[in-house]
Amino acid sequence: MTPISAVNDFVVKFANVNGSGSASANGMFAKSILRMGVPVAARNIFPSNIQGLPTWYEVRVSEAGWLGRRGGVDLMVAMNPQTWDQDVASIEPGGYLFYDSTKPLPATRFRSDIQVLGLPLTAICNAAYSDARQRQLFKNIIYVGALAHLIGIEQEVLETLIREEFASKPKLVQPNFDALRMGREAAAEMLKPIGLKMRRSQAVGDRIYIEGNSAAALGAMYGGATVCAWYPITPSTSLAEAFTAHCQEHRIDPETGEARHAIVQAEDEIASIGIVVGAGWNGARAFTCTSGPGISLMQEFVGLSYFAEIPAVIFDVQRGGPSTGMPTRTQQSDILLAAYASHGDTKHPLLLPEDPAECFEFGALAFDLADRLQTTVFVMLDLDIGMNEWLCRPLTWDEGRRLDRGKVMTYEELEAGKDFGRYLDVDGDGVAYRTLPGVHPSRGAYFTRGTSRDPYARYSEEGPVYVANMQRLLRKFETAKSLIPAPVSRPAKRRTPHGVIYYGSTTPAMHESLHTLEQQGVHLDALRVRGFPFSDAVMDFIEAHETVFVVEQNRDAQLRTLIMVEGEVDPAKLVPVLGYDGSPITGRFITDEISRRMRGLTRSPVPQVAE
Amino acid sequence: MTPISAVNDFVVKFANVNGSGSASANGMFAKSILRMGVPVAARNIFPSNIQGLPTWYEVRVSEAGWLGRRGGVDLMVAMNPQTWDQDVASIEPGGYLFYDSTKPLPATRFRSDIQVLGLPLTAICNAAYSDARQRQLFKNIIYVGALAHLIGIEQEVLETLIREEFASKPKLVQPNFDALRMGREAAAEMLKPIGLKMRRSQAVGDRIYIEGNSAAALGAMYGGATVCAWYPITPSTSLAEAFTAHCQEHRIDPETGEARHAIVQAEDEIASIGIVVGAGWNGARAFTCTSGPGISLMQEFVGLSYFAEIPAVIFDVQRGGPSTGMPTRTQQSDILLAAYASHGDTKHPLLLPEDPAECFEFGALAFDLADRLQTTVFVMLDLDIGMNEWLCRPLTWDEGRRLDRGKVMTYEELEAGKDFGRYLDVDGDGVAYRTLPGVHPSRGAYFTRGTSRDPYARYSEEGPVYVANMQRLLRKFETAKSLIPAPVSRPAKRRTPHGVIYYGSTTPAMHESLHTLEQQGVHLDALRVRGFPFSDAVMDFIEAHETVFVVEQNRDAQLRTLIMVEGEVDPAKLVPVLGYDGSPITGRFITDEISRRMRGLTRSPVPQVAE
Amino acid sequence: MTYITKPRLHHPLLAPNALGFTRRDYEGKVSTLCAGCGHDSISAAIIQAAYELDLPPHRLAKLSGIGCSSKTPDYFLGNSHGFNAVHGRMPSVLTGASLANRELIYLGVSGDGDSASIGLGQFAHSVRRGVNMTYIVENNGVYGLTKGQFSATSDPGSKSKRGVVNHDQAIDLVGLALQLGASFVARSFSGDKDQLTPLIKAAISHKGAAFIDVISPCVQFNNHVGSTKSFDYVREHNAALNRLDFIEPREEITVDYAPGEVEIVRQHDGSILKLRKLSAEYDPTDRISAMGHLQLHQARGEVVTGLLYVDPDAKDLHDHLGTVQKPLNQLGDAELIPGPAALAAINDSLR
Amino acid sequence: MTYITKPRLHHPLLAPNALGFTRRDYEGKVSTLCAGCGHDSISAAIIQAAYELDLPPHRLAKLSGIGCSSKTPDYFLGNSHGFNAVHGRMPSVLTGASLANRELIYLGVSGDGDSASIGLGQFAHSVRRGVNMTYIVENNGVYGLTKGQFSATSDPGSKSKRGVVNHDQAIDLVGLALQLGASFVARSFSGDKDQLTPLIKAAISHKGAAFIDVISPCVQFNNHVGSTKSFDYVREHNAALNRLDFIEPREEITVDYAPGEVEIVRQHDGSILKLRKLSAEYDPTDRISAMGHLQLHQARGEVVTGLLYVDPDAKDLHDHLGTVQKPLNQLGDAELIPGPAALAAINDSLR
Ligand SMILES: Cc1ncc(C[n+]2csc(CCOP(=O)(O)OP(=O)(O)O)c2C)c(N)n1
Ligand SMILES: Cc1ncc(C[n+]2csc(CCOP(=O)(O)OP(=O)(O)O)c2C)c(N)n1
Ligand code: SF4
Ligand code: SF4
Ligand SMILES: [Mg+2]
Ligand SMILES: [Mg+2]
Repeated sequence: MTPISAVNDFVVKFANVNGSGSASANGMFAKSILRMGVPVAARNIFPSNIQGLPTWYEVRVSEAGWLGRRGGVDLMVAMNPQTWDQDVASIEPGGYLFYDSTKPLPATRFRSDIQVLGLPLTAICNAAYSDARQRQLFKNIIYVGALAHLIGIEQEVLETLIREEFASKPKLVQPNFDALRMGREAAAEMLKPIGLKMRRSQAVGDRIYIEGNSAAALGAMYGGATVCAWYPITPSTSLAEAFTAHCQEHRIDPETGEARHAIVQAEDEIASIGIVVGAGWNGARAFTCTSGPGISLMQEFVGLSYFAEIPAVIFDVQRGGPSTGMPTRTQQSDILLAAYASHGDTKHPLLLPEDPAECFEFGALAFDLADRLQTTVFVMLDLDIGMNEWLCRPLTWDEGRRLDRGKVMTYEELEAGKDFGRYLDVDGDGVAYRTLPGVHPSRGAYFTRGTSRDPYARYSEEGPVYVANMQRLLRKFETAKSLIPAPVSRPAKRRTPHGVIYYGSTTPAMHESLHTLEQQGVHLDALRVRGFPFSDAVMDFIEAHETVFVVEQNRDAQLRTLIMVEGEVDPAKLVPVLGYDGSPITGRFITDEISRRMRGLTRSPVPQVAE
Repeated sequence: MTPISAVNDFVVKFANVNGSGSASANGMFAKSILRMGVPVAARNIFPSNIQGLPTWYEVRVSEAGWLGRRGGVDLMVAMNPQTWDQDVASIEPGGYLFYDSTKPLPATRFRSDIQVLGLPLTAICNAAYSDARQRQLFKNIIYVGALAHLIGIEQEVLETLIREEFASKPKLVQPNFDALRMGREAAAEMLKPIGLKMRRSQAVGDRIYIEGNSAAALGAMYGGATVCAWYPITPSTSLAEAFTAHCQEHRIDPETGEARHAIVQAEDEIASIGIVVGAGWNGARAFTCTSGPGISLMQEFVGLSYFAEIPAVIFDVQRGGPSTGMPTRTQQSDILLAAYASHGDTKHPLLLPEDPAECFEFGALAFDLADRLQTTVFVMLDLDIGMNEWLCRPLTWDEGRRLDRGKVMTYEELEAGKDFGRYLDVDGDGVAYRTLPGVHPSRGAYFTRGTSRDPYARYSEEGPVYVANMQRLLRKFETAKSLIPAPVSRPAKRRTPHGVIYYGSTTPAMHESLHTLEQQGVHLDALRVRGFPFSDAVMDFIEAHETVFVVEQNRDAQLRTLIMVEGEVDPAKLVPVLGYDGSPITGRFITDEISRRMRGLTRSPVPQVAE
Repeated sequence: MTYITKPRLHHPLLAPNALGFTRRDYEGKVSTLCAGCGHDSISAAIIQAAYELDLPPHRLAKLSGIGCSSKTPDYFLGNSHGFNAVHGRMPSVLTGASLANRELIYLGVSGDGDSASIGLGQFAHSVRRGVNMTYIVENNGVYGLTKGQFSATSDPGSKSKRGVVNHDQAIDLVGLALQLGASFVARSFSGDKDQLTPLIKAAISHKGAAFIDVISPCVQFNNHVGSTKSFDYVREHNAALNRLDFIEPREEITVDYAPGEVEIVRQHDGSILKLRKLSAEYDPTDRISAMGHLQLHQARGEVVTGLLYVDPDAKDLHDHLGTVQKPLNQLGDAELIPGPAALAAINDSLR
Repeated sequence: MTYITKPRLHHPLLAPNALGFTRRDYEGKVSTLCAGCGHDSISAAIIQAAYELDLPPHRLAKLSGIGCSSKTPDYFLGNSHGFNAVHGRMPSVLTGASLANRELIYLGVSGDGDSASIGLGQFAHSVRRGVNMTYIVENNGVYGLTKGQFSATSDPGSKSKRGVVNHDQAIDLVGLALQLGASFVARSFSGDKDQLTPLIKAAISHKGAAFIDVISPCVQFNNHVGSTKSFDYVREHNAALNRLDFIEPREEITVDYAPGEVEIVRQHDGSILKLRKLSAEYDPTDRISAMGHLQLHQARGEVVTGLLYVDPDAKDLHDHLGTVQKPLNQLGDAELIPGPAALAAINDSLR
């Protein structure tokens, strides 16, 4: 078996034990590749536990810029004996296995079709350090040094990273330099060169490297959110924690040191959304972030927000369901529950960001939408986008951009005698004016409730009054269509009757798959959907094609369901492509699925494939 | 305007104030008609309040046996000055207004096209009673006496009813007789005969008159439910209260007086469903009953039940949503939330009873299904069925019928060494064996969790293990199709390309509408769906027709959505007919809607109407 | 005809207060509660307190859950914004409202079902968080709106109109509030206007979480089997039909007793309530002895009323969070958005 | 390589108990908690208690919520059925299980986040209902599994590893349980096997709601800023990276002190805990004085441990409900179904 040979295009996977200090070392490895100008997509695969269980870190190096998971491993850094067998098995033929050779292993534990790179890491550490904790921590840095040597990461790049990371603790810099050098030297001495190589490039450009949760939190800050109420749950916790950090940095009154924000860790998710609804009612932009179980618990309040028309924003960082499910794995499986959350007839806008840059944009936009539509807006992230650092375009904010607070009747308008009916559709768009508590001594006060009422907010159980209000809510949802970000179209190079719809974190894998399919002569017009309700452009796209694949990361084809139901689309047209095993979907998987179906399609009674 | 004249076929409506004692008097009026052998459909329309607000009672007398709401009023008994104007307005031209004429009213408060029947009820009461409470209570009986005279209800029938009702308080019998006679005599003396008449008939047969909630509670008792945990909420409260009463009557150990059941009023809906899940896990048949807000709150636990596969039964007595909505009005608007309850990919069986008799049957069946499928089964009632007395066929229970407890591995099987994998699909139907806690000293114990695990219940985060389990759950749902009650077909008299699907409390109105449409020359094959997932028969029906109306009582066509999504049906085929103003849907409404659409359809490019 | 008219809650005297408002300016819609319901008396006391405090009525926000008690905010302070939220979750909604605008006064109104059953968690956590609010529970020991089931404050041994006996331990919200660190804790009786109005005024003036448990008899569904053994037509009528069909208008129960005294209140169902008013010497600033006092009298079957505990120097949630003085809902774009330059710097740090 | 092996929980002595079971028969899966976690010591005490009580292991059902603490039922009593429910809702699931079969022993294991934050309501209501259970909270004052946020039992003033300061009042679960009418209330420390094991045995033997609050230090996310001012490589490393990357194995903290004594425990982060063991003379049958005792020592900054209160004649939920002795899940069709004749009579009554 010839060893794999590749430049700036390979997959390295680290197998570790959590709590062992590997995460920061591995992260540094990935970042050093970026600093050499080569795009990287790195993903953590971790257990729902604190210490002692298997964890992996998968780094895809791709000068071509493919940021989805590729599948397969070219270089395995096997630091966890618990998972040795499966780790060794996952290496591509001709790939490389890097391991700690301090304790000799029988030949049966290896494979003949891979290259084995053993370095006695433990022995090196034991010789260099006496403190057990230092031995453990520096072992990670040592293997990074060794890998750097093997694939050709520049020493300066790593040293700069170390200096940056430990800027606040300069004492730590030199010990890390030393460890790095130890690894580099050991590798140079004991290992033969390998076929995987790094070469400086300009392919990264001005892109940034950021977790979706952090970007979404920045979006919330730029979007003017002042109240955040949350309850810890993986994978959304870091969104609230990032918001806290960002606000501490950027939202403190410079004179008084006081906070221009209020963040409450609530006792649970019901209280979190309750606080958000209370704050939204009272005119502050407010949000919560959670994951599936929290969405389940928030149902009643989301229904109140829908019917009483109170702005709220929920970031749902989706994980593997149902129930507690796979709490540290990724899925797009809350789409349906979020869209139709709560009992009775309800519908809620969703935003579907593709990457951290859109997490920022939609994170900010969500607050404008919630205020304009006076309802709950969901921003649907997932673990893959939320908790992994992604390479994406820089975040931007137009200088003159103002927050759009929607229809709020002011003291002046009330004072001038403007007619105020809290649920009165004055503009025909289904959106009524609201007032904020305390606005005027004698006008504009009203009683908010989850029960049926007339346009002037008076309790009513009369059928026609109820129906008129429910119809207005549908009108409002119609209005939402024009406010939701338009889908992004990616036409095929040739005319084709086949289309594909995708969204969110599936995007990078989809793009890679489109490229591969094109090379295989399969042409698909592609449309990335960015929100719900769907605009006419989405329906036009479907109308314009005979078959439309809908690619998503859940079992039940949830977005496809929404398209069928809301767009009155014949399901026969919509072919589901579903990857839902908890790992981010890969380009390979999508390509295989679509190819397979295309073969079926061309045999089908509708055989007009455009070639 | 000629006065309406009808025998055994008219609508009487009582307008009262709640808490005034009218409910029992009005109920006696309805029941007396039944006792004369003429079918009655009576419905309460009441506010979310205890005392002092408007309430109505609508009695449809129909020898032909139409039990849906008809719409319109032939005789209005206007006892509430608050609602006088709307009550008078609602009378059909030529209809009758019965009122308390003690205080004279100006002519402008009446209509010229109706017949006015004034009786000085207050004056009569004041003359006969000195106690204010007696004046109030007997006024109701007096007007019943007067109406009995007017429409011809036999005195013996009413007297028998009074004797029955006050069997436990015989002192009350004579005073009620007296009041009744007072009313009868006053009417005879002061009022002219009217055109609405009762005549003895045999049309009631052996049918019974019962509230759906009470019947469902009987079903739960016959279905072997021993644990009930609930939280009060209109309109489901009376289901738990009826279960309590039934069990007190029929489920007490005759020797010890101890209860063979445990009923807990929990602190909220989350605790209610938690108790049900705990009891179900431990092998007792358990249920809760609630309405929309409770369903929202129970989402997380329903997901646990789905994924950890624990039997549970939820009776959802639906009311007007969203949010607190119209808590004392009826709707079928929790269908979608129940079917796909909880985050992640989930699906749950629903049973859709048409009347109290099916509430009983499905109420019992739900427990067999929950045990056989090891999941939550929803029984979807609504306020109309649940809280109104309906005339329906007698309840039946086959002598030899046994409770089917599904796949439970016994001590003997474990002892014999049978392989036990809690999530192992031994039979290919997606349903695995479970064991009950405490069954065997060393075999069969397992750890139940909401997280992903392998067929032997061991925690696992591996993709293929997870996917295999999710696929098995789909297989189980497939199995459910054959266990859910089959749809009931009602073919048209002529071959027709048009069909209609309906369910639940819509049934009587639908049947009346089918009859009317047939008389108008519009023929529709009808299919009553009785549960979800849909069996092939439902899909075959749709397949066999060009257009299928789906009639339901919600805004968003929720059952239609389920049909589209689960049956992969082209929405163009499914025409929604939606009545959702909170009043039970009427035959007139359905007929109008379908006729209107049929006119549209015949003009459409698919004009092959069968005539 | 049978419609029972409700008196509007206003007082005959329409003297203006310091702000020029009369009592009528503090009233709301006509109550739809049962005649004689204790909750209406509490509404009257709230109106009186707001009037006497010279509050600008629109500067108060009134929030509630679901229940007869929770409907009452519609019946007072018609010029205030009100929010009838979902069952048991008013505390979180109030917390959010208070975060959005620290300048308004927040009044939370709830029932014992709403706060002690479904809402126990939110009640507890809002109190321990020190939300600046006046939290009134209109405690009738029963679910009024859903027709008479037990709530978590029903006494063990009490029997519902449907004959079910309660066995669960009763939750004492006052004891709980003390334990949870409420900085103002009081109890009163709906019919004791002289005690209740000043307590509400003090609670509103208090900074921090102020809790008042107001015993408020339900005239329909009180849970004790009456001691009246005489033949009661209405009771028998309802019992025979096994439904609560006829509902009798009742008189409001009022009391008038001095500090230190014990007052025996006979409720509509004939049951007895022993109220003990804290004596004038009682020191309400010692939390631990307040708890002891409460326990002691509870063991004797007495219900202590009055201001049990107050921490005059309490801090509230905004103090803890260190929020700016200007209400968050009034911060402008410039105060909220760090702007493009800051974003450029953030981008730079992410390369 | 870095995999840290966990010792199995079994004791070297494999002497059989009266039923012929050894300690190993009461063990479960290998723990996946952090080395040194207090929760593992509690598991060991549970194993020991079950062994010493000669319990048939399969006649106990163990239920929990979500959290590090709630994972532990997988690590003991492997021959018992276990149920890891949803976060904060174990009490209701346990209540249902107990209703279904009154003959098993029910052990509820929870964390402070699980029981005092999201689960406060269910905790309170299961206790006041008198469910026959042993309810253990493994109280570390922090959310372990989600990496170190405050729980509702965190002390005000404590500071998380991320530098956030807690201002909310801490919930004292023992005080709460006493107030709510638990009939067995105790507190202990995870490392005090000599105190904990007998308490668990007594709780299991108690009929009614038995609650034990066990202080159980989290070796990773304890919230106090350590007093060690010396340079700590690991701490600095994690601080610089602003993530909790490296996690250090720690030794379990154990204590051994006599009744009536105060023991000063130094936690992993250097913070101090003052434990006071109830003296041998303490009378645990007086609920009111138990509450007083608790408050008194709390005011002194001491954490009282031991059996604070027990009502030896307590009744449980089944007593209240008057359920049959035979478990409900074992009643046969004949005992459950009234049959066709009864139904015919019911039909007749409805015509
Ligand atoms: C989630 C939910 N569950 C149940 C209900 C039904 N419900 C309305 S009010 C109420 C109880 C109210 O009791 P309490 O708070 O004591 O108020 P009261 O009527 O006694 O003043 C209940 C259970 C509801 N509205 N929402
Ligand atoms: C509904 C829901 N919300 C949040 C979570 C996330 N979560 C898991 S464990 C936990 C806290 C556990 O804290 P505690 O009960 O104190 O247990 P510990 O880990 O400290 O032993 C949280 C918030 C969840 N699983 N479910
Ligand atoms: S039912 Fe009771 S609480 Fe409700 S309004 Fe009537 S008296 Fe008041
Ligand atoms: S994080 Fe804390 S509570 Fe969780 S296992 Fe580790 S030491 Fe124990
Ligand atoms: Mg109440
Ligand atoms: Mg904890």
